[in-house]
Amino acid sequence: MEMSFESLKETIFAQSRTLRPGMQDKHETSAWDKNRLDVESALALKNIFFYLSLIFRYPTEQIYSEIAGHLEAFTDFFTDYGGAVPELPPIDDLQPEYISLFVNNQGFVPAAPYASCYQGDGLLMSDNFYRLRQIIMESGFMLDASVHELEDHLAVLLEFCSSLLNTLVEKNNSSDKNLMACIYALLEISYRYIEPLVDDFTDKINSYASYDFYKVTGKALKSLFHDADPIYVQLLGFRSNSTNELQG
Amino acid sequence: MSTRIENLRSLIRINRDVPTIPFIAAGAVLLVLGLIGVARVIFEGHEAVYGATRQVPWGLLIATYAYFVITSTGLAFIGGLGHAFGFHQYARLSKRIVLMAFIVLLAGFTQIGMELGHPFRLMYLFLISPNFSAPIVWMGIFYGIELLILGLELLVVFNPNGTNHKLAAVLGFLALLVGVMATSNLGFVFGSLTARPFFHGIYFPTFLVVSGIAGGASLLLVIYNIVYKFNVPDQFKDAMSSLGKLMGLCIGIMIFLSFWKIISSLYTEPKEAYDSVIVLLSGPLYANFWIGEVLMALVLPLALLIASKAKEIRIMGLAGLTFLIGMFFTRYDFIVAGQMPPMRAGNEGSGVEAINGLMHYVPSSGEWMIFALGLGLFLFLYFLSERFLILDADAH
Amino acid sequence: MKKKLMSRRKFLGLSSSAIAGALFGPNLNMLTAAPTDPFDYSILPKGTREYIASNCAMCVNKCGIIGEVVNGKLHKINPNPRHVKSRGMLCAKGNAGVSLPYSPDRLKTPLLRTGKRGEGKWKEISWDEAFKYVAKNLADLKQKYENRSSVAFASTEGFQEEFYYYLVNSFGSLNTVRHTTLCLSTNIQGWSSVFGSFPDADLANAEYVLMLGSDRAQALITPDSVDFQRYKPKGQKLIVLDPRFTETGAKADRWYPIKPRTDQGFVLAMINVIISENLYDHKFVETYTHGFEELKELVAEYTPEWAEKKCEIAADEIRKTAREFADHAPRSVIYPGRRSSFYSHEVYVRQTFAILAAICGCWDTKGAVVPKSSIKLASHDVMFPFFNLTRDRVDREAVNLVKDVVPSAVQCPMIGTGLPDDSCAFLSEKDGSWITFREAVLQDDPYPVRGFFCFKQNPVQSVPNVKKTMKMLEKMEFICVIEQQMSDTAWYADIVLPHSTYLESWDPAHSIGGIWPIVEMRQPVIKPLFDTKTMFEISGGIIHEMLKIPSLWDDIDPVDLVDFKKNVVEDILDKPIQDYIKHQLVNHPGAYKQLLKEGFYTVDGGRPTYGKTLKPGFRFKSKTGKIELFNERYKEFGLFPLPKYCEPEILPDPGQYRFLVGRTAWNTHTSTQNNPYLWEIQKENAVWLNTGEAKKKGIVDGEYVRIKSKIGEQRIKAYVTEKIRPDCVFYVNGWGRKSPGMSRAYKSGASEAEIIDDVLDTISGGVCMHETFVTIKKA
Amino acid sequence: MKNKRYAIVLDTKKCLNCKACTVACKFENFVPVGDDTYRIWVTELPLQGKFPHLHQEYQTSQCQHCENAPCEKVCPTKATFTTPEGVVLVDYKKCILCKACMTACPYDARFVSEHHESVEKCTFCMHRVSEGREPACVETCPVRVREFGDLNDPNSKVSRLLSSRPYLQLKPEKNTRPRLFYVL
Repeated sequence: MEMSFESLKETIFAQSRTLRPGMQDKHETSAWDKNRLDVESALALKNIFFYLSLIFRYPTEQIYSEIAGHLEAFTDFFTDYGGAVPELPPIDDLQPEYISLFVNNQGFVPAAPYASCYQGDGLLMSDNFYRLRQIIMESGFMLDASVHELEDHLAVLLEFCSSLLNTLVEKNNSSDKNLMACIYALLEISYRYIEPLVDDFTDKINSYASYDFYKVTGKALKSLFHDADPIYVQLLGFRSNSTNELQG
Repeated sequence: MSTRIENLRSLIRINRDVPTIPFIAAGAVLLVLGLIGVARVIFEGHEAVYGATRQVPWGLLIATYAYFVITSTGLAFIGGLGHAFGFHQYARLSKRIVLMAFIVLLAGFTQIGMELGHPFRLMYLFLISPNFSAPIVWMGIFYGIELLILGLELLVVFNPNGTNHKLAAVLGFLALLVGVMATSNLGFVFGSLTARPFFHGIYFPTFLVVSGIAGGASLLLVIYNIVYKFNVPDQFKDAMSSLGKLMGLCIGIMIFLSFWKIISSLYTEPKEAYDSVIVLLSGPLYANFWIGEVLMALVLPLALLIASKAKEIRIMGLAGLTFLIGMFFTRYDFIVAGQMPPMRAGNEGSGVEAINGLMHYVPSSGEWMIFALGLGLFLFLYFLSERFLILDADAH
Repeated sequence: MKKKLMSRRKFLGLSSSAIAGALFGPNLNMLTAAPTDPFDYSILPKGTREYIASNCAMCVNKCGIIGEVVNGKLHKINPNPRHVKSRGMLCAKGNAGVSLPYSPDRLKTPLLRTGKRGEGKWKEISWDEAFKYVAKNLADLKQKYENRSSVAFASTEGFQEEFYYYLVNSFGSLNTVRHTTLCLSTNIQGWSSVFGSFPDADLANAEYVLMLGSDRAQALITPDSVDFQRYKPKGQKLIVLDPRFTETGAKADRWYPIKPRTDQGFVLAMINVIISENLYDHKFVETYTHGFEELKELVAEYTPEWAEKKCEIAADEIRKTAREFADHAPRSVIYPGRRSSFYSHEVYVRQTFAILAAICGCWDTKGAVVPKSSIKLASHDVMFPFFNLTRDRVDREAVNLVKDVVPSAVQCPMIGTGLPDDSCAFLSEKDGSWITFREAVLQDDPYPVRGFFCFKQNPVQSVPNVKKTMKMLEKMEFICVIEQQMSDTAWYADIVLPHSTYLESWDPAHSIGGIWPIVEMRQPVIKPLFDTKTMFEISGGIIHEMLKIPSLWDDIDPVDLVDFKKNVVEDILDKPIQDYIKHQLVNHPGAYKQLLKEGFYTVDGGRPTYGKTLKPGFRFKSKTGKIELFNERYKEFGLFPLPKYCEPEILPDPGQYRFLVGRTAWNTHTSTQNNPYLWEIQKENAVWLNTGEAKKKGIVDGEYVRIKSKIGEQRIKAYVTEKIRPDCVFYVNGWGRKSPGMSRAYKSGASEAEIIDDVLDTISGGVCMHETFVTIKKA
Repeated sequence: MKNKRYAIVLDTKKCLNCKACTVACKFENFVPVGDDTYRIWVTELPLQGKFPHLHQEYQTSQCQHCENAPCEKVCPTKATFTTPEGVVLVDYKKCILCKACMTACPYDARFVSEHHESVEKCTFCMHRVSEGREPACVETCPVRVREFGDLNDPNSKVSRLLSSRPYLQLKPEKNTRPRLFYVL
C-alpha cells in the first residue's frame, strides 16, 4: 500500500524517532519508489536551496561574488516567489545590513536566523535542536570545524536540504536503501525547522531592513516553503490527497 | 425498494411558501464565519484565539454551549409533555420539536467541542477513565443519551410508514427525563463549585431547567410565527396558547428564583457572591443585566405574554424572540459574573490583574466566530429542513 | 488554482538554474562529511545528565552554582547547597542565568564599525583581524600622543578582569577606571579611616543590627542577605533607617524614615549618648583606639535633641537605639553595607559608623563587624616593562579640576566642611574616579586621552550625566568594547569583541575575602556556542599582535622586552589557563580538584576566625597603628580628622524632591533587564511618590509623570505610596534604555544616568547619586 | 512502613520578596515566560498603617495540594489525581482542557500550559523529590521560607515546625485541607 504525501508528513511528525539509515521498517521503504524522483526538478531545487543558503550567510567577499555571479540564473525563481529580482546592494552596504538584521543590533538581533528562536521561548538551542543535530549526523554530515555556527542556522539548514537532494539524485541509480531516510530528513528539516521560521523571520526583515535585498529574498524563501507541499509531491513522486490534480 | 423511495419521498417536498431562503443564507454566512474561527483555532491555538484567561477560564463559549443545549432540553421537555403526558396540543408540533431539539443540541455540541482543548481525547477518556464524582461526566453522559434519544425520536417521527406513537411516547418521556437530568447536571457543574460562591448551590440546576423550558417554548413560538409568516393556522392555536402559558409560568418562576438569588447574595454581603451580584447590578455587567436579563428575558416577555392573553400568537412570538435574546445575556452574565471575584487579591506580585478588585473578561472575535458557528449551524440545518421536509405532524 | 500553482513552480522544470548550480565555487560548504560511516551513534549526547559546579556571574556576589546539563544543554542552574558564601541559595538573577548563553541577542563574532559611530553599521571580522586592528590602533595612539596613558581602560570586577590588566600593563597606560567610585569607594575610605580596612558584618551571629540606607532584602549580597533573616536568632533586633520603607524596612523591628543626608547626625547623637551615659567599652577604647578624648569633645554638642531637628527622628528614639546598641555590644552591628555613592560627605558618614562600632568594642569578635580574612593564592610574579612614555592618571594630574569644573564643588560647598576642593584626596590607583576622569578627558587636562578600551562596563548607562559620557566618547579616536551583549556603550564602539559567558569559560581562581573566606574558580558548564573568547585569550591575542609592532616597544629597555616575552607571553598567556590556575593553587594541595568538584575551596572547613587584630602587637593600617577615632592622616591632608557633622548647605527648593536610587532583587544594575525571565517580573520602573504629595499634585497611582532635574528629564509611571518620605522620590536603576535593542527595557521606564547630576565626593572620588533634586509633573 | 505525607511549611515572615523561587520554578519545570503562566508566586500583601508607621508582609504561594482537592473532584477524566503521598498531580495526557479544575480551585493555582497542552500547576517537583532532591523553590530560597518534608516523619523539619509553632492555612472555610502550612 503506497503512502500518500500527507500521511508521510504525519508519520514524520508523529514519530520523532531516530531515522537511522538502513533501519527503516518495511512500510516506509515501500512507501516510495525511487524511479518516481523527478531528477531535473530535484537538481533545480537543490541549487535553489544552496543559493538561498549562500544568501543567508554573512556576505564575505567570496560569498558576495557567488551571490552576485549567480543571481541571473535564479531570475525566474525570484520573480515567481519573491515578486521581483532582488537588487544586490554593494558589498559595503550589504555586510552592515546582514549584521544589523541577523547578527547584532543595538542590544538585540531583529531577525535571528536560528530555527530554535521560533520555537519555545525564543532562545537558542530549544528542545528540537538536538534532534536536528542528530538528523544531520545520521545523514552523514556535520558542521565543518571552521564554522562557528549552530546547526539550526538558516543557511546551514538550507545547505543541508540541498545536500540531501544531491544525495537523492546521486544515489538514485544505485541500490542504496537509505534514500527513504534522506527523504525523511529533507521533509523534517523543511517542515519542522524551516517552515515555522519563515513567516516571523520575513516579517522582522521587512520591519528592520534598509535595503530590499533581504526583503525580496526573504519573501522568496517564505513563499517557497509555503509552497513546499506540492513541490515535494511533484519532485518526489508521491501521491497526494490534496494535490492529486497536479499529478494528472 | 421503489416503495421505500416512494415512502421517503412522501416525507420530502419543497416548501416554497415558507420563507426559508433568507435564514438559510444567513445561516450559511454565519457558518462560514464560524469555520474561519475554527481554522483560526486550529492554526493559532485556543489560547491565542480565545479571550478566556487564567482567572476567567470559562467565557462566551461555555455560555453559548449552555444557551443551546438547555434550550434543546427545554424543547425535549415540551415534546415529552406532548408525547408522554398527553398534551395533545404539543403533539401537533412533535416533528418540529424533535428536529429543533436535535439541531439545537448539535449546535450546542459545536460550542463545547470548540471550547475543549482536546475534544477527541474526551471521547475515549469518558469511556476508559471517567470520574463519576465529576458533574461534567454526568452532564456528558446525559447529554450523550439525550442526543441518542432525540436521534431515535427523529427516526420514529420521520418514519415514512407512519409514526409509532407508542414508541414515540416512550422516547418522548425518556427525552424529557434525561433532558431534565442533563440540564440539572449542567447546572451542577456550576453548582458544585465551592470556590465560586455565586455558582455554588441549588439555584443554577433549578433555574436552568425552568429557563430551558421557557426557552424551548419561546423558540417554538418564534419559529411557528416565522414558518407561517406571522399567521399561524388555527390548528396550532391551542398549542401556541399553551406554550405561551407555559412560558409565562416559567418566567414567573425565574423571576422568583432570581429575586431570591439576588437578595440572598446581597443580604449581609457574603463576600464573593455579593461581588458577583454587584457586578450585575451596578458593575461592569449592569447593562447586560438590566437590559438584557431583566428587561428582555423577564419583564418584556412577561408583559407581552400578559398582553397577548395567550391568544395573540404574533405577540407571543415577539415575547419569545425577546426572551431568546434576553436568555443569551442571562447565560453569559451568570457565567461571567460568577468568575469576576478573583480567587486571590490582585496585589503586586500576585500575577492577578484586577480592576477595582474584580477580574475582567471580554469575548474575543474568535469566540464570537465560534458562536456564529453554532447559530449558523442551527439556522442553516433547521431552515434547510423546513424547506425540504414535511414537518407538520398530525395529532394522534 | 491549479494553473497558478504550476506557473509559480516553473523553476522546477527549467534547467537554467540547474546548470547554474554546477558553477558554484569550491569551498562553500558549511557541512562536511561526518567522520565515520557508518556513523557512531554512541557519541550523540542522549539521556545524559551532568551536574557541573561553578560560580554565578549575574552580579558581583559569585554565589555557588551547579549547572544541570541535560544532553549537552543547560537545563537549570541549581544553587550549590554546600557553598560557604552563598549558603545554598540562588536568587532570581542567578536562576535566570540559564538564558544568558542561549540568548540570540548575544554577541557572536568580532564586529568592526563601518559607518558613523552609533549608526549601527558593522562588519564581521575574524579574531586575527580584530587583534591586528586593536594592536595597530593602540600603537597609533601611542605614537601620536607620545603617551601611553592617552588610552584609557575601563573595567569592572570579575574573575577575568585580572587578564584585562595583563593587557593594560602590557600597553602601559595608567588611566584605568573601575566601577568602584560608582559604588562603594566612600564606604571603603570611611571605614578604613578608622580600622585601616573595610570589614564585613557577622550578621549570622549578631544580636542587634542597625542598617542605615542598606536594602539587603532587595540589593542582595551573600551571605548578608541570607544571614540577616535566615539565621535571625530569637531576640535579635533589626533597626532600619531609610527614607523608604524597603523590603528590609518591612523586616525591621523598627523602621525610621530618616531625612536623607542626615544619617551622620543620627549616629553622632548615638555616640553622644553612649559616651555621656558611659555606655562605651572602656577597655576596648583604651586598648585599641586613638583620639577618644577629641571625639568626646566633638560629639558633646551632638545631643539627641540636636539630632532630632536634623534627622526628624524623635530624640527619645535615638537615645533608645543608642542604649540598645551599647547593651547588645559587642554583638551589635552597625552595618557597613555596600553601595554608598550617596552624598558628598559620605566618607565622614561612614567614618562615623565605624567610630560607633569602635567605641562599643563591636570589632573582630563574634556577632560584630569583623575584618575580612582571605585565603592566599600563589601569584604569578609578573614584571611588566617600564614604559618611558607613560604619564600619571588624568584624574590625579589634573590639578584644581575638582573646584573648577565639578559642579558639586559649587553645589555642596566644601570649604569649611573638611572636604578637599582641588582634587580627590585618596584616589585609588587602579579604580580612579569616574567623574573626575571624565571631566579631565573632556577638558584635555592635563593631556589628551583619545583611546577608550572598555571591558564589561557600561558607562553610558551607569555613570551619572549621560550627556557628558557621550561627549567623552565623541572625543575618542578609538573605542574598543569587550562585552557579552551589544550594550549601550558597545553600540558606540569602533570594534566590539564578544566575550564568552561565565557558563562557557574557564575563569581563574579567585580568593574572596570575608568572615568566611573562600577561593572560587569557574569551569565551563557548557561548550561555547559561538566564536567568543575569554579575556585570557583576548589579551593573549592582542599582545601577540602588539609584539609584531616595533614602535610599541621603543620606549623600554630591550632586556625588559625579552623578559616580558618569556615571563608573560610564553609562560602564561600561551599556556592553557588551567596551568595558570594550578599555579595559583600550588600552596593548596587538592584545591584544584576540589574546585572542579565543588566550585569553591575553603581552609579549615570555612570556619570564621575572630580576633586576629586584637592580638597584642597587631598594627592597624593607620598612622598610629591603632584604631583611629581621630584620623591623623586626614589632619595632615587638611581634612577633618574627626567626623564633624556636615550640614547640607544647598537644600531643595520648595516643590523639589531629593532623588534616590536603588535596586531590586531581580536585576543587576543595567545588565539584566532584557532577560525575559527577569523582565516578566518587572516590565518597567516606576517613581515612588508619597501619597500626600501625589494628592497635592493630583497624580494618581499608575499615571505617567515627568521627572526633571538640572541635567535631564524622563517620563515614568508614578507609584503612589506611603512607603516613602514626602521629601524624596525614588526609582530603581537600569531602565529607560537608549538601545531600541534592549527591546524589553527600551523606552520603558526612566534612566537614572539621564537625570542624576555628576556630584563628587572629593575624598574618595566617588559619585554622589543622592545629591540630585527633581521636580515632578503630570506627563 | 507508613506512607509519606508530603507538605510544605512556609515561614513567610522571612520572605524578602526576591522572586528567586518563581524564576527557579520556571526553569525547573519548563514553564514559559508569560503573564498567566506561573506555578508559584510571591505576593506583596497590602501595606498596613500610615506613614511612618507601616507594616508589610509578603506571601509566597502555589498549589496547596489539598487533601480534599476540589480540582480533583470536578475533573471528568481523572487527569487530576492524588498520589499516595498526597501530592496532587495532573496527567497531561488525560487532560481535555475543560478547565473545570481552574474554576474549582479556590487558590488560582492552575493555568493552561501550551507546552503540555494541558492544565498544569505545581507538582511539588516530584521528579526531583523522587531523586532525593528538594523542590526547586525550596532549594533556591535565600532565607528558606519554605521547608518541604514528610508529615508522617516526626523528625522531619516540617513536623517539627508544625509542632512548635502556630500556623494557619489559606481559605480554611473551603475545607480543602491544604498541605501548605503558614507558620506564624
